[in-house]
Amino acid sequence: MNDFGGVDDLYRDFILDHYRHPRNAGTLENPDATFEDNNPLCGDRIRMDVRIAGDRIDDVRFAGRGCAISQASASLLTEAVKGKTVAEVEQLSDEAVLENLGISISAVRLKCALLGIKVLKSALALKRG
Amino acid sequence: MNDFGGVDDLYRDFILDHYRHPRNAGTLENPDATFEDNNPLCGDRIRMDVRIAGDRIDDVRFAGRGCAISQASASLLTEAVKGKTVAEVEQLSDEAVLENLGISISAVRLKCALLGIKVLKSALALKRG
Amino acid sequence: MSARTLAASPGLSDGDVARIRVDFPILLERPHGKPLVFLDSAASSQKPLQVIGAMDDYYRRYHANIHRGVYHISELATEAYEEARRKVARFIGAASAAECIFVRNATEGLNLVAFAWGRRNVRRGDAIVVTEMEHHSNLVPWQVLAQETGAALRFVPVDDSGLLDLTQLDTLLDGAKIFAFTAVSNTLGTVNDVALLAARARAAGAISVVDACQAVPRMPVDVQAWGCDFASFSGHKMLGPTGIGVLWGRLELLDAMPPFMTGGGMINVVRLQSSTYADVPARFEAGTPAIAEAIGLGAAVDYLEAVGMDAIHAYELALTRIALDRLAEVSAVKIYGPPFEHRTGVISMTVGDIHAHDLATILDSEGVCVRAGHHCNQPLMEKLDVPATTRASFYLYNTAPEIDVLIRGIEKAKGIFGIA
Amino acid sequence: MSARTLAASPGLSDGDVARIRVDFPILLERPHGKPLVFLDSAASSQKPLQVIGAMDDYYRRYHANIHRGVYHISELATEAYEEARRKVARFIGAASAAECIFVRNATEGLNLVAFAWGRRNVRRGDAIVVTEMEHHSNLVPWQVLAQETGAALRFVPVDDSGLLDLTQLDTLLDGAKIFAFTAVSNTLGTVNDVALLAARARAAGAISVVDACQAVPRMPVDVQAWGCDFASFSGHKMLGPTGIGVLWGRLELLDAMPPFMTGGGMINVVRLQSSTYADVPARFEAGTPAIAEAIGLGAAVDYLEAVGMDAIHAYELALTRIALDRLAEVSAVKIYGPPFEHRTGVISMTVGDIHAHDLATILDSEGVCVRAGHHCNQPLMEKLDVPATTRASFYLYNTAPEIDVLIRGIEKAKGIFGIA
Ligand SMILES: Cc1ncc(COP(=O)(O)O)c(C=O)c1O
Ligand SMILES: Cc1ncc(COP(=O)(O)O)c(C=O)c1O
Repeated sequence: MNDFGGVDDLYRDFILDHYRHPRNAGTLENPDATFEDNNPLCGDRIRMDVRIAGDRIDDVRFAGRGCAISQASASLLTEAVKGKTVAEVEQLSDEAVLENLGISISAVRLKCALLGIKVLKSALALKRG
Repeated sequence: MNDFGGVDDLYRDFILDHYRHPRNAGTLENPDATFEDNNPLCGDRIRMDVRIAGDRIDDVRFAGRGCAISQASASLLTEAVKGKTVAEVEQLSDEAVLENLGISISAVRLKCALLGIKVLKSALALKRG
Repeated sequence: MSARTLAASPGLSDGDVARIRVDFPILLERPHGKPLVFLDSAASSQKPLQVIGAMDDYYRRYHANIHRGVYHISELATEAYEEARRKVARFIGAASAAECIFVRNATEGLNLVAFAWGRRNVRRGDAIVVTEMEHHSNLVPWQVLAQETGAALRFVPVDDSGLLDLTQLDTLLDGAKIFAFTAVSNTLGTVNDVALLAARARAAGAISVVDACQAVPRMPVDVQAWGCDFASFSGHKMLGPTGIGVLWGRLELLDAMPPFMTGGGMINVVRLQSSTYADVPARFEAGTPAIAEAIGLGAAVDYLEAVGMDAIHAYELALTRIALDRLAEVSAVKIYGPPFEHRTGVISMTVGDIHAHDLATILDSEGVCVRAGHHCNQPLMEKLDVPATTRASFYLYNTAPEIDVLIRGIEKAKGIFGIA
Repeated sequence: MSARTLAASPGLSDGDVARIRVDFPILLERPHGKPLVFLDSAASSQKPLQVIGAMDDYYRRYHANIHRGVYHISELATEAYEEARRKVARFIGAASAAECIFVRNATEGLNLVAFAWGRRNVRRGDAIVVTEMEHHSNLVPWQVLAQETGAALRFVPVDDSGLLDLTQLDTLLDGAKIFAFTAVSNTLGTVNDVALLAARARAAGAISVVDACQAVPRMPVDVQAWGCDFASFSGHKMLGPTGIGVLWGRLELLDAMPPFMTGGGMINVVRLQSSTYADVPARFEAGTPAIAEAIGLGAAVDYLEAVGMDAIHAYELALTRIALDRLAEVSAVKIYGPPFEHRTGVISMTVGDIHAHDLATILDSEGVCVRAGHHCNQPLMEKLDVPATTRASFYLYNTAPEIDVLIRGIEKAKGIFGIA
């Protein structure tokens, strides 16, 4: 069980910045894919709207509420996936998302950090299914 | 929690004698009161048939199977109650029954030793009720 | 200052608490290199050596399955298990030990009532009444019962101050079979008037089911004085082990109830096609029970009684008073719940726009353990319109200086999030 | 002689067992001044220091409620609880940890299947098939389910040698939804062919529910190799603590099942009138779980794996062989159950007309702990036409010389009762 690197390492400026000023916040009208989910144990909630052009993610917006980790992680994720192919996003590993997040997350906060990608993948799966 | 006085004290000759040769064994035809019960945890089973004359126990028979303690205790009990008034038997305390039994019983075997009186009282209660 | 307030309070002296703390080995832990400040006893309390030792002793000296064993250690185990039941019964003022059924936790106790009493007595058209401040464990079982039976589920509202709004209670109770409510809110700290609510239930012809989970650990409880029909609580919140709880019920109700779970230990005669069942309480304890845990709970009751429930309650109120006063001075802190005179030692708060999880994580870095989230109280959180709160709760081993550590942690979080 | 037999056997050496015994502090007890000879592990096993210590450590260093806590010790507790689940899953060959649900005991696991799968899938006109050798815990829940649904309850008979009579099995399984059977009889020691029975159930379109209570402690178990659908067992029989057991189920079945008990920890979204539920396994673990007990069970699994289940099984068979051979030489002893090759380390007997309780009491006076009674197996006892038997059972800490003490105790009882 790893201890994490202290709260200063966790609440870095860019995390707080993404929390306070989320990128790609909001919703899309008539999205090609959409999904909303929550983290039942803490109440974090995220909705992702996706517009797809060809096989690529043309636009993505998220709305939600929750802790700095979940919201900043979702915000960073939307930046990272725009322009990627749907297949690429579907194959995005949890590790890659955490690496993109750039801070070390304790086990107990993992669900917060990974809620965004979980919702995004669910949206894409629902569209295909 | 009292330890008991060793098995030699428990399995005294008269106990084994009552076990092997139970007094008042059998059943009564058209008893005035009858009841059967068992000790679910060990499977001891006793039935008591009672004939009542006036307010007195005129005759009592028991049938059953189980350990030496339960059967000997029932046998000794039938001897003790014959001729007693119904009210006297109804008021017989557990302590009095154990005293009549004349051996020291560990907590775990109490239910065995007291099954006979329990069944007898149930029979009388049912009759009155 | 804190010390003065405490000394002036009834309950426990600083010396008492210092002696109590020695019994709790976990208080020597240093998470993240900081002294452990455990302010989450409402979720689960810590355990004194006496409780840990009682279970240890059982496993080392006389563990055996109970009730069916003829040999010495089994007899000791049976006697210790039943002695624990008697201790619990005395502790809560039950009329007899048979009224106390050992379950895994309060949740199981409430489910037991919903299954064994509810399925038999509730019909379409009946009503089940609960309150808006119920823990999920005293809400979801009634939702399921209502759905299965076609009964209506009605709610006693919570007002803005965090108190039950009883103005419509008689209307709500009209036609009700069950009124289930908590003695103490685990989120707001609100103390309800159980005796009054139970009396109103009875007057309306409903049974009263009390979630006593937050009450039994922190105040003297007498179920007969309450006048309720069932009360359920967990061992792990009252210095006892995990894996054990108690459902208390009035004997005539329990006697008339069919079993919930079935199997070994709860039967009388078993034939291939059908069986008859044992008397209360065995009827409701199918399978090998949590023997060590019952013994541990008995030791916890001994501990609480030795300290004294009046003293524990008074001390907890004293800490609550201090904490409320101190927190009132911290800007951006918002406290939820009723005025002090309706409270016990549970304080829910938010700090600016810092999410509860972030606050709890930052407090953790200072060694402070608090709960963050919805506290199994989602509908209440919706009503309060917060996604989550941070909750601090106090118990007999907490101290006024620990409240200072909490406040410093809150200030640190405000610093990180740039809140003035 | 015993020692020679043992040395020739596979499994554990005398030295291994001597080292194992050091881990079990209770073996130093002297009831009635005699060394403890514990021959009742089939009812509940003793616990090694490693298991007691793991729980002790939890309470002393990192007790906290799990899953909802953000702080360090809660994280440690959550991780230890889930690690225990992974250990158990690996130990029984589950496809994933999510397939293992923590319950109080095997009895609760079986009730869970009867409530959550049974109430949803069994209808009037269906059949439920069990065997005549079931423990009450794998019989009464099915009686209740049959009564509530109007399904028929059918029995696979036990033949005179104590084996299942499978000649009519296909007829019995015709129209069956559930086939529930034990892997090992707790009364006769009979080892059933679980893989065969599960395959027959599947072929008939029924799910198979295995009472694995006596199997998991004493032989290597692989639920996927068994090919069954559910398996339930108790921690306290496999060196683990009381208050914990495991229901294993195939994920697709568990996924499709509604919850059994409801409340905190098993929900997703709770609104006032209705709720959605969490994924497996949380859906089936309402309320604060038996955290310390799960951790203790994990430590028990570690212990069993370190010794090796193959070795434990072989050693137990070796002791059984010795005991059967020795008891065959004692006049008036009657052994119940099948020939050695169908057995494991459980021996039921009667001695002349000495009632089982009297025999057990006399053995107890010699320090020997055996079980006496119906072993939660009343219908089987009716069939055997004995009110009760005396049962000796062996485990990894027993020794051949202890069998000698048992035999001497039996001779003493015969002396008291005047049996030649
Ligand atoms: C075969 C069998 N099934 C079920 C049980 C019930 O186990 P528990 O009492 O731990 O639920 C037992 C143990 O008594 C058993 O031996
Ligand atoms: C008020 C209240 N009710 C019920 C519960 C459920 O208790 P447990 O999880 O021990 O069953 C809790 C504790 O979480 C509680 O605080």
